[in-house]
This record gives sequence, C-alpha cells and structure tokens, in this order.
Amino acid sequence: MSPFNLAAINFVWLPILPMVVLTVAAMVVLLVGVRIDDSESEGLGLLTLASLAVAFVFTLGILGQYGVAFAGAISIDSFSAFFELVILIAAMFTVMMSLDYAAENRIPGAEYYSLLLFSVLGMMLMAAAGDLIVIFLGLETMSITVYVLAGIMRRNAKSNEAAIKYFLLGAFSTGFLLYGIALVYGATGTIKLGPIHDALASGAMGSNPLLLGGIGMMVIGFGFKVAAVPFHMWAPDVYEGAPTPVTAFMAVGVKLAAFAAFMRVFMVDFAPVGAQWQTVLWVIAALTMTGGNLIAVVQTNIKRMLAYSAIAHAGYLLLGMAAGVQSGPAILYYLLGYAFTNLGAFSVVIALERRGEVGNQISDFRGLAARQPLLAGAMAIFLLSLAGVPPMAGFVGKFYIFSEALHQGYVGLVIIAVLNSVVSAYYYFYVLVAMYMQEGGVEVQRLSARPALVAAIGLAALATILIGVYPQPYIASAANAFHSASGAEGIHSAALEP
Amino acid sequence: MTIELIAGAIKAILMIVAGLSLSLFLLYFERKGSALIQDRIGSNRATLTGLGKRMGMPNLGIINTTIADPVKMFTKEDFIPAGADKFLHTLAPFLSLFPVMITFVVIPFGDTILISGHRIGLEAANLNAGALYLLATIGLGVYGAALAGWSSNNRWALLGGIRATAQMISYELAMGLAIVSVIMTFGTLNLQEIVRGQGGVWFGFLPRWAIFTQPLAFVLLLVAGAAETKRIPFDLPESESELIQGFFIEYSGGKQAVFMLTDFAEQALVAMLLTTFFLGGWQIPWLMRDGFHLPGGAFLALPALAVSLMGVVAFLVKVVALCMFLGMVRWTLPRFRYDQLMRLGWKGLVPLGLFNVLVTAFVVVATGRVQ
Amino acid sequence: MNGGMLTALIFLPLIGALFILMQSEERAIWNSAFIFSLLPLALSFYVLAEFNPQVADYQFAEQYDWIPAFGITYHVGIDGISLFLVLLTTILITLSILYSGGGDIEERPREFCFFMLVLETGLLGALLSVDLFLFYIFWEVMLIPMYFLIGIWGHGRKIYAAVKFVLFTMVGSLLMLVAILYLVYSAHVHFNRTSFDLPLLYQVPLTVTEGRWLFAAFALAFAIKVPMWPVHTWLADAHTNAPTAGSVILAGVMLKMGTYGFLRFAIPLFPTVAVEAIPLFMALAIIGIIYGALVAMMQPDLKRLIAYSSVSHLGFVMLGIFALNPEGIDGAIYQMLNHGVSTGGLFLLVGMLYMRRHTREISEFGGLWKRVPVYAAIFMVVMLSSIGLPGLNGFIGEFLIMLGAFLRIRLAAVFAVVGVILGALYMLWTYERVMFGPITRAVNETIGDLSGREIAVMAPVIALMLFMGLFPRPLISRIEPSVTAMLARVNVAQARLELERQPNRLAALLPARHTPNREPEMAAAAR
Amino acid sequence: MPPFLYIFLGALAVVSALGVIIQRNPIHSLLALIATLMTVAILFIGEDAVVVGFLQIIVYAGAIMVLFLFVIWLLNLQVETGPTGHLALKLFGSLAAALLVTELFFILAPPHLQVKFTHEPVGYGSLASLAGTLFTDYLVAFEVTSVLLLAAVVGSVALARRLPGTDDPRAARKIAS
Amino acid sequence: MIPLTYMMSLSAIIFAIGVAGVIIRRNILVMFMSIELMLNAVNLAFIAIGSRLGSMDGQVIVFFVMTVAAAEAAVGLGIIISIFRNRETVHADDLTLMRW
Repeated sequence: MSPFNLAAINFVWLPILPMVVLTVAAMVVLLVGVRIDDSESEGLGLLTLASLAVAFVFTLGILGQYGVAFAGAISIDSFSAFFELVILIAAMFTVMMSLDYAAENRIPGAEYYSLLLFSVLGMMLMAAAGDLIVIFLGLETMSITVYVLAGIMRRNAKSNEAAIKYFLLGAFSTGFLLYGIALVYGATGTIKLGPIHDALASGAMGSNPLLLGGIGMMVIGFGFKVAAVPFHMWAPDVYEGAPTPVTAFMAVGVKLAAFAAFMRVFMVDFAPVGAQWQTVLWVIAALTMTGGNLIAVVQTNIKRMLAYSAIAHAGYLLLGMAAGVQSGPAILYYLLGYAFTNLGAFSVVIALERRGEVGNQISDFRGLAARQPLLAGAMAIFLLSLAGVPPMAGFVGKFYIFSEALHQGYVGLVIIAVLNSVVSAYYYFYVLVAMYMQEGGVEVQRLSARPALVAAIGLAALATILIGVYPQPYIASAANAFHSASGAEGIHSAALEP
Repeated sequence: MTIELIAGAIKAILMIVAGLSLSLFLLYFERKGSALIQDRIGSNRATLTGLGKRMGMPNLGIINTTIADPVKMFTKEDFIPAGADKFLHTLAPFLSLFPVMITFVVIPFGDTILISGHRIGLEAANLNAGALYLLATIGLGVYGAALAGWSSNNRWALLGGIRATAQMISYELAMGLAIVSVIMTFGTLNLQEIVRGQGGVWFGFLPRWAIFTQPLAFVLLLVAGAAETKRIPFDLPESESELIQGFFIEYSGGKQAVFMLTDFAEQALVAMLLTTFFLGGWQIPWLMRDGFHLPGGAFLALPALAVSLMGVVAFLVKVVALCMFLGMVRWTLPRFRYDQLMRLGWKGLVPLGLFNVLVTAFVVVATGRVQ
Repeated sequence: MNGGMLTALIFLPLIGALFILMQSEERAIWNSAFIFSLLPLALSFYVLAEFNPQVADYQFAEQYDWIPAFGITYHVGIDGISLFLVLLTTILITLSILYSGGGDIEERPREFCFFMLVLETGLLGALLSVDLFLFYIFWEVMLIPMYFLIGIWGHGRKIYAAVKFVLFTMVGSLLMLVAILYLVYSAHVHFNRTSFDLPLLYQVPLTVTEGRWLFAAFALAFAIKVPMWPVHTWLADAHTNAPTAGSVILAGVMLKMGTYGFLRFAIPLFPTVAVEAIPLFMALAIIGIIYGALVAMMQPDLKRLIAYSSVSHLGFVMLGIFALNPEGIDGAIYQMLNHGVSTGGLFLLVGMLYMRRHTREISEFGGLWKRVPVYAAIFMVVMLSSIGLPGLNGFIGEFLIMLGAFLRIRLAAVFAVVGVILGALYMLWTYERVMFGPITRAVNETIGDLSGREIAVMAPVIALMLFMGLFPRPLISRIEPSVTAMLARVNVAQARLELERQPNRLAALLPARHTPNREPEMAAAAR
Repeated sequence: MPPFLYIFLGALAVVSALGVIIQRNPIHSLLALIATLMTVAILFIGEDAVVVGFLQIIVYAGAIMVLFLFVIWLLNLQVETGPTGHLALKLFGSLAAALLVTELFFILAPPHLQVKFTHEPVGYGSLASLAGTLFTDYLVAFEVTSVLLLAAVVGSVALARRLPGTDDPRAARKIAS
Repeated sequence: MIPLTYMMSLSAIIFAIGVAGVIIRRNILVMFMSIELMLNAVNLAFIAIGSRLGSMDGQVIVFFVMTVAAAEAAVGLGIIISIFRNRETVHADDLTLMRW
C-alpha cells in the first residue's frame, strides 16, 4: 500500500474556494476574450469584477476559522482572510480603474484581465500560505503576471523598459529568497511554517549560522519585493513605466501580498529568533524611509513620486516589523489605510492621464482645483492621508505603528520616521500646491463617461476618511487577524475538521 | 563486481557499435532501397553480390557503401567557412552524434544470460529511470543541429538550424507524452521491465505487446520519432531543394559524415525505441524462458541460452524491419510545409498525446493498478 | 443640560463648511458662512454665561470612547485658560468672514469659506480637547486650512510661505507626537492602562531625563507655533503673504495655540523641567521681545512690521508664562487675548488699506489722515492698544506680565520694559509715517474712507479693547482658578527642586523618584 | 558519489559557471550555462535525486535553454563589441560575489553546519517517492504550478504575439525616416 | 557520501558567480542566464540538504523551482523580445528612458 497518508492531507475546500473561483474566472475571461476586440474590453472587466466580488464573499467565510489545510500548505486564519480581503478590494479597484483605461489604450483585454486574476490568485496564496514553497509559488505567480502586466503596453517603450527592469530584478531577488529558504530548510529540516516555528521555539537554533544566513537571504528576497532600500532601484522605473492601473495594483496588491508573506514568515514563525533579524530590519527601515522620502522630493513625474512614496511607506511598515511582534496589528491596519489611499491617488492620476503620457507630470495637476474641485478634493484627501495628516487613515496608521514601536523602545527609529514624515509632507504638499495654487495643467476629459473610475475615486476617498475617523473596528479586526496567526489558536493548532 | 563492470563496458561498446553499424547498413538501404522503390537503379556499384558488371573490375559491393563512403568522406578536406565560429563548428557534429550514441546504451536488446554463474542482463545499463534517461538524451540532440546551423555563418544553415530546433522541440513533446502513457501502463521507468512486462499473452494467443494496449501512443511515437530524425516527410531542416542541406550545408569531409551518420543512427534509435516500448523488445510471441508455448497448447522446449540469443535476434529483426518501414515512408511521402509541420505537432500530436495520457490514467486507476 | 455643548461648538463650523460646499451662488456662500460663524459665536457666549468662575476644573466636559484599542476618548472640556481663547476664536473668525466677504476675497469664495470654517473647527477643537490624541488631531487639522488660505488667497511668495509654514509646524508637531506616544507608554507602564486623557497623564511619574526630553519635544512644537526666537522665521513670510483673514486668524488665534500649549500641556505635564527651564525660556522670550521690536522697526512693509511686532508681543506672553506665578500667567493669558484683538485689528486695518492701494509699503503712504479720518482714528485706537496704553487692554496684560517677571527674575522685567518702549517707538513712528505729513503720492488723494461694513468689522474690536482695558476683573476672575490649579503642580515641582538642592531640609519627605500619591503632602510642604 | 568525481564535476561546474559570465558571445555563455546545468544534473543524480536530475536535463537543458537559443537567434546577438559593463560595476560585482562567498563559507563551515542527518529511506529519490510527496504534502503547490504555467503562457503570448494591424516596427520606422 | 559542506560550498560558489554575473554583465540575456545560474545553485543546495535530511522535500522544491524557471523563462524572453522590437537593444545601459 502507499506509504503516503492521504488522510493527513486534510482536504478543506473553504480556504481555496476563492482561489478556485478566480482561476475558473481567469480561464473564462480568456476564452470569452478571444473574440473581443481590445478596444471593447469593458465587458471582460465587468466579468472580472464580478468574479472578484464572488471570491470576496467566499473569503468572508474564512473569517473566524482556524487551522491548516492540505497537509499544512494552506493556513486558515483571519490573518490570511484579512489580507485576502484587502487584496481582493485592491484588485476590484484596479479593475474599476482599468475599464476605460484598458479599452482606450488598446490593452489586450483577455490577457490583461486574466493575468490580473492570476496575479490576485498568487497574492492570495502568499497571504494564505502555510509553507515556504507555497509562498514562493504564490510570489512567482504574482510576479510573473505582474511582469507581463507592467509591459503589456507593448508599443510603449517605457512600458517595455518597466517590464524588463522589474523582471530582471524580480528574478534576481527570487534567487535570494530561494537560497534563504534552502538555508532555513537546512537549519530546521522543514519548510512548513508551523514546524519551523516549533523548531525555532525549542531554542536550540538561536545562533545557528545556517539559519541566520537563511534569514538574511530571505530578508533580501522580500526586501526586493517590498521595495526596501537598498533593494528598491526597480520600483521607480517600473511604477513610472507600467500602465497606471497596473502601477496601482503593484503599489498596493504586490506590497500587501509581500508584506503578508513577509510578516507571516518573520513575525510569526521567525519570532522566536526575533533578536537576530530585528536589527537588520531596523537599518533597512531607516534607510528605506529616508531614501524614499528624500528622492521623492525631487520628482516631477507623479507616478514616480508615488513610487518613492510607496518606498517610504514600506519603510514605515518595516519600522513596525523591526519593532517586533507587538506591532503586527499596527502594520495590518496601516496597510489597510495605505491600500485605499494609494488606490485613490492612482485613480486620480488615471483620471488625468490621456494616451501619450499626458497627465503624468506633477505640473499637469496645476489648477485642477479650479476646474475639477471634487477631483482635486479627493486627491487632496489622499495626499493628506499619505502625508499622515489627521484625520485621514494614513495618520492613524502611522500613529499606531509609531506608538507600538515606541512601546518597544525604538525611540530613535521613530524619530527618524517622524522627521521623514516632515520631508514627505513637503512633496505631498507640492502636489497640493500645484492643484490649488497654480495655473495651467491639463484638462480632464470624459470624467462623466467613466463612472467606474469616479466610483473608485469616491469610494477610496470615503474609505480613507472613514478608516481614519472611526478606526476602532478596523484596528480590532487587524489585531484579531494578526493574533489569529501568531496567537495560541493560530496556525499551530490542530487541523480544522472538514 | 568487476565482471559486471567489464560486461557493462563490453555491452555498451557492443551496443554503440551495433547502432553505428546498423546506421551503415541503413546507408546502404538508403542507396539501393530508395532506388528500388522509386524504380531506378541507384548507385550502381553498390550491390549485394559484389560482382562487377563492367571491365571485370572487382566490385566491393556493400562494402563500397558502408566502408568506402565513410573513408572517402573522412579523407576530404575539412572546410570551415570564413566568419564561422570555429570552435562550435567543430563541436557541433559531435554534439549531434553523442546523445544518440549514449542513448543506445539503455536499450535492452535481450533477456539475461548466465555467464559463469553471473546473471548478466542484455542491456548496457539497466537504469531504474531509463525512460527519463532516454528523454533527457534525446532532448540534448537539439544542440548539434542548432549549433551547426548557427556556427556556419550561413543564412541557409541558420534557417535549417532554427527549423531543426523548433521541429525537434515540438515533436519531443509528443514523443514524451507517448512514452509517458507507456510508462503509466507498465508502472515503471525501467526499460528492461517494460520489455518484460510485454511478455506473455492475452486470450491465449495475443502477445501482450504495448502496441495493442497503446496503439495511439505507438502512432504518436512513430510520427514523432520520424520527425526527430529529420527525414522526409519531416526533413525541412535539411531540405535539399530549399536549403541545400540546411544546417550542415557548410560541412564537408568527416564532419559531414558524422552528421549523416547521426541521421541514420537516429533512425535506428527510433526503431529501437518503438521496438522496446511497443513491439515487445526482445520478446518473441509465445516464447517463454523455457521455450515456445504456442496458442494451441503446443510446447517446444528450448535451452535458456538459446532463448536469450533468439531474443537478441528477434530484437534485431524487429529493429531492422522498423528501419525499413521508416525508410519506406521516407521514400514514399512528399515533404510537409513548415506551418503544416508545426500544426501537426502542436495541434495534432500534442493534444492526442494528452488525451491518451488522460485515458491511460483513467484506465490505470480504474483497473486498480495504482501503487 | 450642558451635554453636547462643546461638541456642537466644535462641529457646527464643520457642518457649515460642508453645507457651503453645496452652495454655488456667491452671495449665498458668504451669507451662510457668516451665519455658520455666528452660531458658534452665540454658543460660545452661552458657554461664557454658564461658566462657573469658582471651578478650576473642566466644565461642560464630555467624554466618550472613541478608539478603545488605544484608550483614546473623545474628551472635551473648557476651563479658565481656554474659555476666553474660545471666545476670541469665534469672534475673530466671524469678523474675518464678515470682512473678507466685503471684497477682499474675490476668487473661489466657496473654498475660502470652507477652509475658514474648517479652520475654526480645528482651532476650537484644539482648545477644547482634554484628550491628547484628540488635541493632536485638531492641532494638525488646523494646519491644513491655514496652508490653503495662505497658498491660494495669499500674495507674493505665497506658496513658499505656505510650505514653509507647514513644514516648520510639522517638524515640531510630529516630534510632539512622539513625545505624546512616549508619555502614554509611560502611563501604560505605570497605571497599566493606555490612555491619552490629560488628567491621567498629569500623574505620570517620569525620570528627570525622560522629562527633559519630552518637555523639549513639546516645547519645540509649541515654541515654533508661538513663535519664539529663534524658530520664528516662518512667521514673517506667512503673515506677509497671507490674505488678511488668514493673517488675522494666524496672529489672533493660531499663535496662541503655542502659548496655550505651554500652559495646558508642556508646563503642567512636566512641571519640574519647566521650573528648571525658566531662565532659558525667559532669556529666549526677552531676546524675542527686543529682537522682534528692532526688526519690526526696520520693516518697510506694514504687514511684516506687524508680524515682527507679534514676535515681540508673544515674547511678552512667554515671559509671563515662564514667570510661573499667578500674576505672570494671568497676565500672559490676558496678553494673549489682547494680542489677538489688537493685532487682529491691525491686520484688518492693513488689509483695508491694501484693498485700496494694493501695496503695503510704508513709503507709499503719508498724510492719509486727511483723506480717511475714520480710518486713522480707528487705527490710532488699535495701535495704542497694541502699544499698551493705560485704559486700553494692552496695558493690563503687560503690566501683569512685568509684575510676574519681576517677581521671578528682576532683570527680566527691566528688559521687558525696554521692549515696551521700543514697541511704542516703532508703532508711533509707523503711524506718523503713514498718517501724517504731506501726501506724497497722488493716488493717495483719492482713496475712500471706511465703508459701513468695514466699520461694522472694526467696531467690535474697538469695543473689546475698551472693555478689556477698563474691566479686566470679570475676565481675570474666570481665568485665575484654573491658573492657580495649574500652578499648584508647578509649585510642588519647584519645592522639590529646591529640596533637592538642599537635601537636608525635609529629606525624609522625599522619595528618590517622585510618585504622584505623595503630592498632597509635598504641596503642603511647599506652602 | 566518489570524491574524485565530485572534485571533477565541481571544478567543471565552477569553470563553466564562470564561463557564463566571462564569455563575450551570448551563445558561448549559453553553452557554458548548459554545461553547468548538465554538471549540476549529474551532481543531483550523485545525491540520489535521480528523477530530478534527469528532469533538470529534460526541462532545463532540453527546453528552457533552447528557448534562450531561439531568442539569441531572433535578436541576432553577436559578440559584444566594446567593453562589457563599467569597471566600477565589475569591481562591485566581483566584490559582492566575493563577500557572498566568504559569508556563505563561514555559514557553511563544518562547525556551524548543523543539519540533522537522517538516513535516506528506501526508494529515496525515485519517481514513486517524488510523486507521492508531490501529490500529498505539496498538492496545492503542484496545482498552483499549473496555474503558474498557464499564466506564463498567457503572459508570453500577450507580450510576443504580433499585434493586429501592425508590422515590424523597424520597418515602420524605416518608412517613417 | 560527499560531506554536506562541500556540496553547499559548491552551491555557494555558483550562486555567487550568478550574482556577480547579474551585476557585471550588461547584456540582459546574459544577466538572465546568470539568474538561472543562481537558481541552479539553489537547487543544488536543496538537493544536498534534502538527501542529508532524508526527506523528499528538497527534491520536490527543486521540481517546483524548475517549473518556475520555465515559466520565468517564457515570460522573461517574451519581454526581451518585446523590448528588442521597440528598441533594438538588449543592453541594460541603453534602457535609460527613465532616470531618477
């Protein structure tokens, strides 16, 4: 008889049901899309939107459940559900932004939307992974599709360049991540997250150089994905060159997924050896915040500026990670606010953009407030949130992370972060200056003919304020989510009964 | 231990030599056989009998083709065109021949024989992952043609090389799928075990050859194998009328000979694969270890050594017959167009192969032969 | 009965702001803005009427859970320190809107009114918050409208001024945020309870080093806002380039946020450090007074002149605060109100002049009194109030401050007097250059006197000056209890400091690290 | 695997790997890479990873590398003329690599290398054990690879298929200029 | 069996060569090849560790890595072709449309 215990696999459909939905939807989109002209791809977009919504509903079912499925490959907990939900929201926003953009720029619809769905699948896997190999495969599914999405405007030289740069550095970082996994595998004898945690928690591993090497390599690998300085050099070029909805998707979705995996591996499973990696993250966080913010100041392209701002925000998030397990919920909350804010900001950029790269410069925002007061107002909300001005979501997120970091005694790092916030205010406010205090700029066209985009902007603005003004439920769910992964009832509990 | 090593070495050399000499015979068949089919005389010095018709000159007959041809070619000038990549140009023919030669060593050409108490299997290397080894080495065959085409600094050669590469990669897929279904049927990667699994009979008379359980896979392997050999109707990489020999247009002398040798060796190899996977390898219908068990119930006892040797002969017979068949196909059919070739590969053979694998999987599961 | 009063006060302007966003007709915008500024004004007078002068603690207090995860509550309350600042805010906002509607702001009135009212919410919220988190939020919220007011409706290098203003303020406030977080963390360690509530945080025991750092962070934030020398450089740019209403609010109310912050947060939270820091801050205050006055004297631009006079005046306020005795602080608060009224009035007047001539260069004017006698008269009153002429409001504040400073450090009072003299000097000199002498520019011949609306704007200002100059008692009596309560903490700290310097006195009473439950006996000892 | 074989293969692997980054001609780099792949595959087999070793040859050397070859042809890459890369970059690269090796050597030095040695079970590395593990513990991962490959196919088609209505941009550019 | 240290050292050397290649070379294709070198080094490490641990995990991972490498190659080469069509270069230093 087979030496393999099939009963131990624990087939539970619930956690992968949303992913199955997405996979099927992607194939349907591909098949349907064969006969649809690139300039009429809105229908495909709506189909994609609907499937994401269905996946969203199914994902809600994971909330409150705990355990592992598929022989430990999938973790069932609110942590994964939280990230999956936010990722799905980000994807929905991306689709809403893309509906007109894709058709207008003649992006091949079937490929675009199906790749988007595949990418979301990869991200969700990263969030729900229960072993390192699923993290790796999720990461690759996400990355490979995003490489293509970045370069999907094939006749656009910038888009090409973005794709190749992202691809080369992404693949390069994958090598480091894998080597890290290999070393961790050597040190602990397993690649399943629960057993790794148990092995590390037993205390015998404290200073095993193999483990430390592995952790270091994995930091490099994840550092590339979250665009932490000094592994950030791809981000600005890629953000600038990629089609704007894809940029939004990268700035939010990829970052969410990368942090989901990063946090699950480091803050949950490597937590017993936290002292070993927190110092490294300290340095990286400081570099990332400072580097991102300082270079953002001199940018003239709004996408590039937002890219550096995204790097800077990764720095704040890394600050949370460096501060240790306590700040886990803060990072989750921050990511939630960050997601809406950034999606909104990129939506506004899309609203301004026209074929041929008009509308990508900060100077194009000049006088926007006079012509489109509501659009400018929404952008102002997003920028203020990014700058961390109360009462927007960005402020409470920063507040949360800083306070947790301070409670862990990271005063120096918090002060660096705070000074960085001032620097960041400079360039965010520069856009406000352009919108409200200067003349010129580009005319916004057809806003009324783009209901999905307008809806995206409005919803994002609403969410940015709501999450900031009344944060309690989101903080509670973030805390609940994080503790479900790291707490006693987390991934190490007995398998969920099917 | 030692004797196994020595035997292994001997068997390997034997097998390679056999393969190569088979190629030489194929060269002869190529000359005369095609002439026969196409109703022409062919090369008139190449006769089996060897009796010269004119001037009483001694006619060396078959030797003329099999020995004199290579000797002549190897003594010609080895020409490397200007601008060619000398290193790769020299390396390419051997890269082409080498994978084929090392593939021969895993083909089982007979059952075991007992020599001074040592039971020696009649295959050069009895690999547990033999089928994978096959796929691996066949996969490497691409590089010879590819690099020959590239290194010659000749656009016909490059075109030929590209065609060869694309074609071989495409058809390898179908070939792999065919082999996979056979592997699934027998549940092993070991070629000798696959052959052994084809011993015995169904219904009292039908040999348990895989061709009867996997007819589709046989056809797939046959077609894909023919394509792998880059011969008509799949000879687009070297089509004389378009590319004037394709990827080895710039080769002369010994290296050219090596390429030609590779062609015939590949043909022999494909025949061996077909024999091993589908035609029972060295199995002879109704012949067991102890002798013939004919369907009617008749029994003819034979000594074990004789049975083994008969197996070797049977293997050779099957291989030669298949070689002839492949040759006949070659001499009969016209050439494909390149798009037809690709369409056949990707839209015909690959889906069929996948379908076959799927059906095989269902059957295997249904009959409960899962480990 | 009084529940929800302060909430209504804070959020009425915000509701008004949102309401205005829906308006499109210009008249309707100004009218509704004015009405929505009158509502909080009325409410604040109601609060004044209901305010109990005997109680030192927060009145009208409301407290609801807001973000329980952080122990953050929505806690607002009003006491003697904030009472009149609230009134000042509502009055000045109303006047500014009234004034701006009269032609000063012509483009994008909707946004202007929106930002003004949001600004009012921010200012009132910051004044009324008892929860530190809430305070911080309003503290930041008031930044943004002011930024837009300067940047959109300002003059000259308005963008530079706006950005400079925001960045300066942000540096301080974010460091203060860190300090707040640290303080809350210490509270968490000590009371095992996370809370941003001010009364609780007053009790947090800190080591000397911690206290110094935290005080430094708070003090930096507030000092930038005040602005104290040497972090005052944003002020001149912001004032000069802001629109009139912006300057009025900036000088009238916003600068007070800094001094208010010292009184409400920096000093009572860290009394020991505050006592230690008296010499430093008094020195800075005096430098500010004299420096501001000297620089103001040299300014060719009226607004810039007033801006630097603010530096000087707020130096007085800081001097009073850091006298850390009832006289000084009462005087400081009184002077905050005075400065709000008189500098606000001055900015309004300069704005009116600017509207007529589109310049503020002093050299452009001269001999105006003949053409605009009403204007000149009002200008005179306001200016004299700013100088501190007895009978007008400025005198009371300056007197109290100098008294307080004298009681603390005599030399300081001497310098302060020099400041007063210099102040009179540059103000009168300016007045002379603008109003008297021959009319040198032909355009000045034709400028018209104040309109009815402008007089309506200035009348309450004059009335306030007279009232505050003649009847200080009703104000001081309401301010005093809260100040005394606050000073009790300071006195305790001071006593302890003195004890530490002379350890043999009452050494038994002193624990190595001061704990809050010993406070009553300490206070007794101090007396 | 006997030590001499390891030394031989290891040296071969290192030399050919160096060849990848030293060769000026992309095709030669590619050949060096193929050589490395083959050597590594043999090392795999020597480490009882027979199936994976052959897969390495079939998939990597037999398929992926041919793809590279095609692209090199398609792009008609010749020997790079002029200096390859900047000197500073070269220095930096070599330095980084050297540091990495040093660090890894430290990590991998015998006193530190603490791996729980367990004897291989029967059938280790066979197709059966590989497939068994693959379809039980790594079932999800395996299914994901199918999605991954599909996504990759869709992606490369999206990138490389000829756009409707466009010809070679180079031709278009020539006409334009 | 060869000591694990030796195998891992070999893998480390190849990995480092790959890293150096990515940094040194400016030809995108060769950079990509160097990345493949890195992946191979990783595979070697996995195999070596797996066989010492006696678990099949290492080999399974290698299987996955190869799959991923194939997918990456397909997409990466697609991108390279696409960029070559537009720009007629595969030199990383020529891709300077975006700076700072």
